[in-house]
Amino acid sequence: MTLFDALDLALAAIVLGVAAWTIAAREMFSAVVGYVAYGLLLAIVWVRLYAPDVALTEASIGSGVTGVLLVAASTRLRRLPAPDAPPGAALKIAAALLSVLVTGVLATAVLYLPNPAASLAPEADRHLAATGLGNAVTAVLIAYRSFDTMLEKVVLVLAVVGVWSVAPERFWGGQPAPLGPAAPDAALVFLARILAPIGVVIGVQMFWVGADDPGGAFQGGAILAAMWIIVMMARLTEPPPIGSGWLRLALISGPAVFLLVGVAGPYMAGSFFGYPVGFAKPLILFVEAFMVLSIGVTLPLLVAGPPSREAGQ
Amino acid sequence: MSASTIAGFVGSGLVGLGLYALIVNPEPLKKLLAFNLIGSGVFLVFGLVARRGAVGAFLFDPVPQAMVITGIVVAFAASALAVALMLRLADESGCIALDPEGGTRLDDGAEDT
Amino acid sequence: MTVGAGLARVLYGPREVDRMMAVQLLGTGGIAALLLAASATEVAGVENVALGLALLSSFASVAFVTASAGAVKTRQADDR
Amino acid sequence: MSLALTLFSALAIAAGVFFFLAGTVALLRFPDSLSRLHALTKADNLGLGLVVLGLLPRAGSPLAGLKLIVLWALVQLSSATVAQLIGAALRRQDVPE
Repeated sequence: MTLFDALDLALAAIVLGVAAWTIAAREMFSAVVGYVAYGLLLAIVWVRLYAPDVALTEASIGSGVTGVLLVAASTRLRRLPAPDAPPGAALKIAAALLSVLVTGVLATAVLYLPNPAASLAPEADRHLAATGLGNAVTAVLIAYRSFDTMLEKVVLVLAVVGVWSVAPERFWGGQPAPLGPAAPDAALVFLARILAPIGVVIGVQMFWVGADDPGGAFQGGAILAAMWIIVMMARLTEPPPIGSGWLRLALISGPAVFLLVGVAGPYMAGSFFGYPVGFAKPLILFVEAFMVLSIGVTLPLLVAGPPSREAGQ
Repeated sequence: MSASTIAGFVGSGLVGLGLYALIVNPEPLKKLLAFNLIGSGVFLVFGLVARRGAVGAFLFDPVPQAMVITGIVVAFAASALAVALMLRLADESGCIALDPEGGTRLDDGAEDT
Repeated sequence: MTVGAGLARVLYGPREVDRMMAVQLLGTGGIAALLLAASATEVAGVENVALGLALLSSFASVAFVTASAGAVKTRQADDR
Repeated sequence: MSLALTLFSALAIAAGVFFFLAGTVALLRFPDSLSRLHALTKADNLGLGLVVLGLLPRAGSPLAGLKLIVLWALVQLSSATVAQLIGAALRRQDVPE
């Protein structure tokens, strides 16, 4: 057993421990704090799996933005009494047995995965030069499986529509509730003023290097989203009214541009969602740029929630 | 035992933990958290598959990794929708229980019409 | 070297009190562990991941503080 | 890389890790929240700073080194402000109760 094995085992134990503590925590607030810590640890696990792209996505969306969403929801629900219907001991035991069973089956499956493992890595690499990209994960996302990724962007837009449609009728077209306190701390305002511009630069850089290095549209967009959320928490700007035209345009720009390029594929490259040879990389970056924009707009809107007041109030 | 196998076991353990919490915990927000735990467990097993796809000079198989990235984003979208529904339900009923019979209500439960 | 990184992440602070501080420490500790592990195992491009982590861990801390401030205010409003 | 540089890098990293450890122990052992906060900021800034310093000679290119320094500066900024925010939150919580 080497040093790395010991560290990996320790990391695994901590991840499981933090996860267990998260679900055991009585207060929702502590549970969410535990969840964010868990997400940070998970990012390290992903790096150990040689998946820095996933590590970034997990840290930004899986832990950061989801954490903010949950903590905001828990503060809003705190006034209400907790449901007082703890499940009986029989149900607990049954649930525990079921969980142990599922875990056991999965762990066995992990041990008996086919050997040698199936892999598309050589296949993905063979065509990498044709896309002009250096990061195989980005190539899979935007080129090989571009249709999936486009539909996934549509799912994001649908989620925003779903969240908005939960609002009461009279607030339609209005503004979501503010994210921060009425009188934010001066230090918070300072941080938002300094951090947001730096964060925007880093987010854009992350999208740009995503062509060749770990990074990409999702990660860059998520960082832009986080920066917008910080600025809204410091009350330097308010969540926009959902009726505004530029907002809706930014929301759909990602999937729309993607779809347009895809539909233009038969004329440019001879196939639906095909990229012309030699011009693939600029086109991919063009599509990605709009994806960054629409992710950077979508995620904060999902966190801000449905409109709860009329516009301009 | 390699780092990736350990991650696979952690993934299966997380699915189990999340499943238990999902069934046992009555609060919807905690159910959502548990659901996210299950999700990340599944993603980790995917991560193991990606790492096992390392052949020759390649350190990982990019296809499962790309799927995990889209998966994380979709999971977030679903969570956001769930939170919105939960908050609206709480506004309407003054109660955060999913079961309409169970749970205590606030007396001044905000009637929102 | 990596032992140290491991220790830094193993000793994840107290769980009863001041969880926000624990997350902050875990954030910076995580960044350090990430950098060290990366230089030991040579995963490419980890500086980017660390940069993202640095931005986001501070982001999460800010969110917690803001939320807890809001919670205190509603509690005071309820008491009145 | 010369021997002196290697030695320097190892020393700096070891010192950084020591500060992290000290900070963690302090977070566990110190009696009240404000002194824990004090300990935390030391661990944050000195610990990460020394680790970054130690990794600088190992950075492959000047650009990678610059990124490390930017990273450290970013953590400096945000940890200082977050400490301020946590302190303010502590005071708010102490006053009413």
